[in-house]
Amino acid sequence: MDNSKKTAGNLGFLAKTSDTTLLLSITIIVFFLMYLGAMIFQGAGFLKAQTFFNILNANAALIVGSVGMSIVMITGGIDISIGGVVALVCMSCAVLLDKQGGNVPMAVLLAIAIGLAYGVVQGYLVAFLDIQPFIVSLAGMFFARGMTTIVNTEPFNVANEQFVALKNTRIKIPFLGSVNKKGVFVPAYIEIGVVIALLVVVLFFMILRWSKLGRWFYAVGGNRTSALMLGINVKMTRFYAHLICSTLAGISGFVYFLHVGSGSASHATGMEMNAIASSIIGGTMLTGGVGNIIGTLFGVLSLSTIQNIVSSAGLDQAWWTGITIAAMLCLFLVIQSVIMSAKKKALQA
Amino acid sequence: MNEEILLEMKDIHKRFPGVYALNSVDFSLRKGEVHALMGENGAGKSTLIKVLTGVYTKDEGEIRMSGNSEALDIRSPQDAQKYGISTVYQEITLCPNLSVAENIYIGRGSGAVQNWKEMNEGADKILKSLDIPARATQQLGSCSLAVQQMVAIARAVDQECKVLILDEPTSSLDEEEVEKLFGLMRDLKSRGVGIIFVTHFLDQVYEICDRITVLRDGKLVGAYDIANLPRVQLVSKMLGKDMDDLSDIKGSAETYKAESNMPPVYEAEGLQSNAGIKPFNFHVNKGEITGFTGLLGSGRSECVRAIFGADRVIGGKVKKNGKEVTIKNSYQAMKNGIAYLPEDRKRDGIIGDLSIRDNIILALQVMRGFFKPMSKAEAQKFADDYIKLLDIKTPNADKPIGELSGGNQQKCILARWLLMNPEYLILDEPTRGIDIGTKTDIQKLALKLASEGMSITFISSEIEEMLRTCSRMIVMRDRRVVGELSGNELTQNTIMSTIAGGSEK
Amino acid sequence: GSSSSTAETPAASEPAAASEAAPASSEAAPAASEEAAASTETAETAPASGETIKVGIINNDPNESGYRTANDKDLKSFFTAENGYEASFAYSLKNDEQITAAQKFIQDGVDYLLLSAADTAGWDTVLQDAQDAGIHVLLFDRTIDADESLYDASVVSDMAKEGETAVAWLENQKLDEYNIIHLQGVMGSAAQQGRTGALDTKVGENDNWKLVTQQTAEWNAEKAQQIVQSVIDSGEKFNVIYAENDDMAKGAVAALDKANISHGVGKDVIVMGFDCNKWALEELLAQNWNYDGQCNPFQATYLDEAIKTIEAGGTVDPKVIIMEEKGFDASEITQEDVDSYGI
Amino acid sequence: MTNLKKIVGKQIFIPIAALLILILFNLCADPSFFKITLGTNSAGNPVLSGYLVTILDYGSELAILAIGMTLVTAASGGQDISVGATLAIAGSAMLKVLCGGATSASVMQAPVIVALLVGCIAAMLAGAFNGALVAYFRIQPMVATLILYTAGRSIAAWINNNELPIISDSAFTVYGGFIPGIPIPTPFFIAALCVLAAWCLLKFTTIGLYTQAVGINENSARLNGINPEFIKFLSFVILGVCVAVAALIKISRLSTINYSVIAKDIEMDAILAVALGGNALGGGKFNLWASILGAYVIQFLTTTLYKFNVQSDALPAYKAVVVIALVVFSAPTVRAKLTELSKKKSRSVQLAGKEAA
Ligand SMILES: Nc1ncnc2c1ncn2[C@@H]1O[C@H](COP(=O)(O)OP(=O)(O)OP(=O)(O)O)[C@@H](O)[C@H]1O
Ligand SMILES: Nc1ncnc2c1ncn2[C@@H]1O[C@H](COP(=O)(O)OP(=O)(O)OP(=O)(O)O)[C@@H](O)[C@H]1O
Ligand SMILES: [Mg+2]
Ligand SMILES: [Mg+2]
Repeated sequence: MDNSKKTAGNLGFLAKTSDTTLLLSITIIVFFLMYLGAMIFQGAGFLKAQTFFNILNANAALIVGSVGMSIVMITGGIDISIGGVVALVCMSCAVLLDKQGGNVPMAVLLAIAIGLAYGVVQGYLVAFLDIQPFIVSLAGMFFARGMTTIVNTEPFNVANEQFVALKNTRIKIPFLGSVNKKGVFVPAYIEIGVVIALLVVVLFFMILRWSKLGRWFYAVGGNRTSALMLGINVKMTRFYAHLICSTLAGISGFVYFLHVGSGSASHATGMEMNAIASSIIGGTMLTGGVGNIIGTLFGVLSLSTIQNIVSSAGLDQAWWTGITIAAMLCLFLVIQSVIMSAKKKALQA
Repeated sequence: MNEEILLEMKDIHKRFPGVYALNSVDFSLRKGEVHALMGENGAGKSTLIKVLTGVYTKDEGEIRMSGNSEALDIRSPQDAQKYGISTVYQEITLCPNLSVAENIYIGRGSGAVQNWKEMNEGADKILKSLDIPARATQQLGSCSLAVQQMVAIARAVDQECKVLILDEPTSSLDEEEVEKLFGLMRDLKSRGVGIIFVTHFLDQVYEICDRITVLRDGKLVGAYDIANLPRVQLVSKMLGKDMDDLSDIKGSAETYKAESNMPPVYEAEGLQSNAGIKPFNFHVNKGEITGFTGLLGSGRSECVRAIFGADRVIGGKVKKNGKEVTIKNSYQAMKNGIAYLPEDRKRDGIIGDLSIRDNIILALQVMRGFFKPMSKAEAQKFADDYIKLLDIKTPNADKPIGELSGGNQQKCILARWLLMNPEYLILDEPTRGIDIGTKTDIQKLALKLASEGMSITFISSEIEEMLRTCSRMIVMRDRRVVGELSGNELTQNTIMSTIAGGSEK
Repeated sequence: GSSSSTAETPAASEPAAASEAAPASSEAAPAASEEAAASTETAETAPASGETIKVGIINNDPNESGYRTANDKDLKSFFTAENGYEASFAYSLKNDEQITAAQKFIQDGVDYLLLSAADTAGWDTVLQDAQDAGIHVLLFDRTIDADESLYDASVVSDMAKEGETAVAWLENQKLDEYNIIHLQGVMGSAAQQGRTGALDTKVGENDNWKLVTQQTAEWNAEKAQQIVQSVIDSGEKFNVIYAENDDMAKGAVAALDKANISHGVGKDVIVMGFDCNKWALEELLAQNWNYDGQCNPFQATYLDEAIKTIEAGGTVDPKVIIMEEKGFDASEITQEDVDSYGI
Repeated sequence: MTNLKKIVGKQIFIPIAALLILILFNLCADPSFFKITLGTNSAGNPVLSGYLVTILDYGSELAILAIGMTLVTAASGGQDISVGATLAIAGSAMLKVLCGGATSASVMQAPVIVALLVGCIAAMLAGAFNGALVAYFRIQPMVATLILYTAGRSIAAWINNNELPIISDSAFTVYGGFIPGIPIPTPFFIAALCVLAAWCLLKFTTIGLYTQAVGINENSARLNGINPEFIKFLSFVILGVCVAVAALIKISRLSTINYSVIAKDIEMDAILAVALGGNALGGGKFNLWASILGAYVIQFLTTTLYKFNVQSDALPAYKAVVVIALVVFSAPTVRAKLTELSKKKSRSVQLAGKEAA
């Protein structure tokens, strides 16, 4: 009896925090703890700023894709086609640049166009014909993967000079550099993709927070019937969510393309799962109505930090990689779940 | 009174699979009037409203509003809002994941940008003016049902509307809040707003309404001025037959109450759940009807939920027929012959997509066990029996329960528990949203079951209803049992004063 | 350019290790460990600086195939502390994950980066970074599509030649008609391109060579089985199965067995595979299959040699070490072959 | 007429219609698709062959998985995406038992039933893990199963220490091939047995009712004495059993396993089967038979595409188009619109008739 009261007292602050804020704080705190732990126990690379920037460089595309995923998830949907769209965009842009004599602006347009087209079709099917988003986007994924090999079967590097120049552009952050083995000072850097990704994060954070459409996403995800009766155009809202998600998938495809500089049917396999995992780690609920773009950013960072820690831990057997990543993911989710249920209890008391 | 017609619905038809929900219904609303829409459960009231607000598309008919020369084409609640129609629906339709302020403002107004500061200030003002105990920034889901209902009302009245629709807004409000609501309605009325008001409380109708439209079985019975339609006539118009006098039950109840000196069926000592009620003692005798009474949020529901093991039980001793038993979850309670009709039927009662049949047999099936499924024929028979017994309006037992009208859903849940044939039946607000005819039926049924030896706990927000049925009442305040009344003490006055803390026993 | 297997799908049959030593010794695996033992001695003397050499090894997931398992084992048993190495391993079948791992190794400050790339494309930037940071890059097993200056050595094999050997063998069978089911690996992988190229050329040149179907089964036995099943169901005639690795050949044979189509030496259908998995060679020995192209995954000693050369201040020349490969004919194979070449 | 309407309104109509369309298409395109021939196999036993037999054969694993996936979907309102990975674990465990721990064996080192049991235990443990996360920790199914999706194939490799065991005992090929003397592929019988078991489960227990109740409204299910956590947990464990059985067929087909590609993406097909069966992926009501039929529809489609020699890496694109066409056709909103249209037509026909009279 006393016990329950005490915990209720201690957990009182949980009851006051909204789901979104609470989940966001969990993610950010766990991320910093994890990174700190890696710096202390693994040292070496983690002490250099560039390691962190490399996480950003490598995951810029994932960040962009996850933002879209979060938005769809906030409206209570899901989109597992984004990895496929990324591959399709990479391959199409690669063919355009290398074999059709296109230039970079054309490639950007093509990427966005593919994303938009995907968004329109999937959005229409989901929102207006009321077909389950999982199935629509599953078919979307199949289609994109198949289409990629139809566009071009073999993977290849893009040699287009304009593109290569853009790809190799690095934004240097001199004061965060480090001295390398040769004793040469190397400034830290980020790639163009990171800038795009961060812009996307800020833009959509603002849209979700300060635009009516953004709030509609939450309302529709919270309770679709209620949202309808509150005078929200539920169909259009869901349509926009898918449109945004797929368009971002297209942009994500271009960012990915900028990072790897090649087209391949196997690009971004499993990216949708990483995006879903990142969103969830960042505090977005698959059931809809709860989520935050900043959280998603930290979700991506957390997930890839886990991968980084595992990959430089020097595990002696390959299978430990998969198992360790999964175990850490599991731990993360359980922590999240335990805190959320503690909150529920605090609410009841 | 202003005679100008504000809204006119003509020859409205709406069919659902197997149900002709609205059959050529006409309805008109004048400026500055409160218009009651009356009818039994399943008469089509909510459907008419949903057709008007574009939730359902009508099959035939037209809707006109003054100021528009053409018939309105309302395809969505958004359209309805545009025409100045604002609505409080029967089931609370807000988003639990958003803040109170957002629930008040979302989906309204133009512009693409959300101004939080303005919104929160506006919401706080509204909340204050209506005395709603909630903060603007609070997540709606963390508010009680009553507060949510008030927020829905606040949202509706805050809109610059010409027509305000209230579909059973008072069913989860207490008297004070009902008064507040009526004050608001009068205010709006004086400003020329037309109000459509659906309720099953006749008192409220006669207190505030100007005109009444009666529906029966999806057809229009007629529209009347309140002065020309005395209660008895209203009831007989709704039911389509003459109704027995209400005092009838009261008599039978009193005769019955005399013989309640039976052994206890259920006893609890220091019972406590994690839902926050203080430990309490309670017993109920064989064939006795007890009641829990108190203000909204005083913990009545939590008490009975603790008895049934619906919340996590964290302390106390329980005896069933004198023998100590453990009741930690619903299954154990059911095994001990206890049944519980929950107050929030949408959340805790119905299983929306399942058929009426499956919903009715569910509890009995669980009692029988995992490896003894009921045959379909048997289930069908049970379902048919209770559809007849409780007069559930449905074409057949295969219809998903979610498609029934609110009141009929409630009857199905009642049927579910009756079918289990419990020793001890707990009814938490069993008459909420139930039409007047059925209400008395349920009260009668409770008395009849008690006279056959069933123990019953009856909770209702209407004290009269409790007085009519209960022979002993537990009074609650602030989640604590503060008194017990029986026999001669059972009058409205003593109860009220005990609730208020005047004469604590 | 030439490319090797793509990320998602495992490339089961890969080119293998440096040539000369393996055929000479009777048992390949022990050969590796003998070498290991030999270099233990050198290791004691070699690190004159008294430092262990830090290597970061990026490989494909070892459970993708028998070839890869053997390859990983070889590397693991060689790059040990006793031999003067401190090795970190990273495994992935995804190119971007491999690139991330490479960047991590660069930040961790390894001395050597050993790389078997999942995908040929996309490596120039990160290898440039490695070079800038003074890290030597050695490729093994798979080439990449990047400038040669970006790496110090590359231990790979000639895929096209593997294909040519196989096709030449097939031509030698002197069939009247060649109706071939061609099961390809993951499209665009070096192994697929090499092994497909030779066959395509031959089919183009000869009228009596016909491809009944040419499909990618992505190194996957299940897919191969379905593809062959479909051909059988269609009733089309075929007498050769040219599978670009052993797994796919196995899948194909499973479908043949089900439909009672005889295969092997002197039977209706000729079965060809690549990789020289031990079990595949046993099939050859039992005359159930006809041909298997060799693949030798034991590359560690050659990488070591290259590292020693670089440590001593030299350069590896020639940069690209190409290995000779053998093909086995069921009518000639011996138990000894199975033991020494099976992986 | 009304009978027809009744059938059309039913859920199972969706996969049936899909199947009919595919059959019709093949009839028009090339009737030889339906040819079935009786031959003898290498052991001299009679076997049937032809595209239809292939469909029954290769669709079986999917049908078995669809049973479990339907239950999981109904109870938890989410999907298990770790099916393929779990299948690898079960298969790996089975092969370890069958080979007696060695990397290859020419005779089975243990009876198949023991191996199946071990596989079942492994897969049920995996299912229990998923189930516990979903039911007791309230993690959303897709994310909870993401953990095993990531780790499963690594665990499978770990069980056999990265070896790829091979078993060359012809007695073992029976489960993915033919029982001597019976011309119909064994997987079909195994699938039929599973369907029978599922039928018994639904018939002799209340699991159907409980699962739907939990899936639709957990709160009221709990208040009616059902333990929602346990029902969800159970559904994942049952899926585990299905996975183990499917794993037996899969490893028997090739007598070996490849951890990273065995049953690759099969979870997506299983989910698709559930959806093609017209079941809501958000949980609640379900129709098991429709899912099973959905599984065979998918195999029918795949086989059809193979027959027309579609490049296998481009095959998903064609599959996607057909799937979308099917779900659009079966979407309630579209069907409602279609019936409205036909009604209008018949009404105008009636009107015209009246005017004429
Ligand atoms: N979505 C629906 N699908 C099918 N039938 C429906 C649907 N909604 C309502 N009905 C049917 O229409 C009839 C009228 O229902 P409605 O909800 O309008 O009644 P009501 O007058 O509001 O009753 P109550 O007082 O119980 O709320 C009922 O018979 C109900 O079963
Ligand atoms: N301080 C509070 N904070 C949050 N919720 C509260 C608080 N007080 C009451 N509630 C909620 O209000 C609701 C009403 O409580 P309860 O059901 O016990 O009251 P009741 O007496 O049965 O009234 P009624 O059934 O008429 O609503 C409960 O769901 C409870 O969670
Ligand atoms: Mg109603
Ligand atoms: Mg209550």
